[in-house]
Amino acid sequence: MTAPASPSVRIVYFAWVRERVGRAEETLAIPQGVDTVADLVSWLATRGDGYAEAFARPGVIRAAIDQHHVSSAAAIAGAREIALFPPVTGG
Amino acid sequence: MTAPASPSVRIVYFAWVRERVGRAEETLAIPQGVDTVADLVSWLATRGDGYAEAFARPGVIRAAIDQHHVSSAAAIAGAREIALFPPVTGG
Amino acid sequence: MIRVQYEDFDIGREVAALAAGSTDIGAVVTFTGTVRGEAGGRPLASMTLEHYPGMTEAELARIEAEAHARWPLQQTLVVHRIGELRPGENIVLVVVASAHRRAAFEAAAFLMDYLKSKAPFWKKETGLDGAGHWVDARDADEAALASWR
Amino acid sequence: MIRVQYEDFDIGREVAALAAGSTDIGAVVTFTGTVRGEAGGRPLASMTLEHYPGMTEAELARIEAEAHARWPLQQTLVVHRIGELRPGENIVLVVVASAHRRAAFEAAAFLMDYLKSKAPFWKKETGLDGAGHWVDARDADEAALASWR
Repeated sequence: MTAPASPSVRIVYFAWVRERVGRAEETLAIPQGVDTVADLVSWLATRGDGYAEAFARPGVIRAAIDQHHVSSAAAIAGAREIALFPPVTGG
Repeated sequence: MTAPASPSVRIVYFAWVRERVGRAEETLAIPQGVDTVADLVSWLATRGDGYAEAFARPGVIRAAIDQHHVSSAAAIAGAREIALFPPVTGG
Repeated sequence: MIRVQYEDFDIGREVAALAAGSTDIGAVVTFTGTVRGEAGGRPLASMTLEHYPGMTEAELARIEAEAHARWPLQQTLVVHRIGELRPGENIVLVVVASAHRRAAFEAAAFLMDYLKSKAPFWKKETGLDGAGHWVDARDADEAALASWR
Repeated sequence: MIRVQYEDFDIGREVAALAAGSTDIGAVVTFTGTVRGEAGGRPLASMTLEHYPGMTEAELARIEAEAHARWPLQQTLVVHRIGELRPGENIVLVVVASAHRRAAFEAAAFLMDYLKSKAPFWKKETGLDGAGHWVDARDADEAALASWR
């Protein structure tokens, strides 16, 4: 018996999240136990200085899965693209 | 002793009031006892067929004295110009 | 600013003129009223706007001053056409410029509600058959006015 | 209709295109958002708009569909600019055409409130000193959104 392969997901960043992470997008293998947007944000925060800075205040991070707004409690299983960004300020 | 001269007032009509009266304006000597806009409308209604038709429903007639909206109870003493018209429909 | 005129207006040009040189404006709301092609199911040939010269301008200026008293506004413009207008043609333009969108929206709606109930204009519709009909005032316009009190 | 573009827009031309050939429109409301010359007392050199390509259009289309579901509207248009904009320049245009003014006003305000809180755009201000600053979301925008629920 082998563990199932970790699913790969495209992650995109915008505005100051993008600036702090230091990239606009990346494709990552999501570890087991990372099930929700909140889990993903917590995990990303451990990936290095830029990430730590970007996700230091998880409460202000907004997310979209496959281009629909979701809450931090949303499950990420099956997602092809997850976006993380600050509250929007258009208009 | 002579009675005071009847004051002359310019009366202007608009829209279907103007059409029914058959003129856009006239200057009239106002008889004694005609003190308010409502009195004026009642008196005008006695001045002939067109007037009777124009002022048959006094409740829908609106008025302005010297280019300010007034109610039918407004006193006309001192008025230079009195306008009588249907409810406005601009915009 | 108030204008009563026979000529048409260009919304883009009016907004540009109003905002020219200002950098304290963040929001511009315009309202344009146009002649519809039918009235009460009856096709319309034209609509003729009559007004009370002098009082119209005075009343519009009073309405405009009231809007400036209620909201922080950079600029306002009311243009109302008179004469004979065809379906699809412009009747009235209101432009409100403010630092913030809420004030601009509210003041523009207020100006239109007051204009509809207070400014001395009267509309006469002419049908395709040539018959003329003075437009009745709508109770809804009086109700809209009451909501601002 | 939805457009996201670098280029400026002309309000008059957009309204004319939207209303062309229609005689069932009686009321057109536009909202234009522009770059103010200062932010928090600090003079601004420019404002840069970033967006989420694909989701922006999808979200604006959802917002537009919601407006059509709530009010009887003939036409709607949302144009949002991206890239670097100077003080006084246009950022966003909303146009709503309806038979009646109340629906046009309400739908335009609704579209702006939803756009402000839902459409994935982000503004970065650059001061005259060259320092950049991401604009914070305003609590007032979330409150405005809640008022439509």
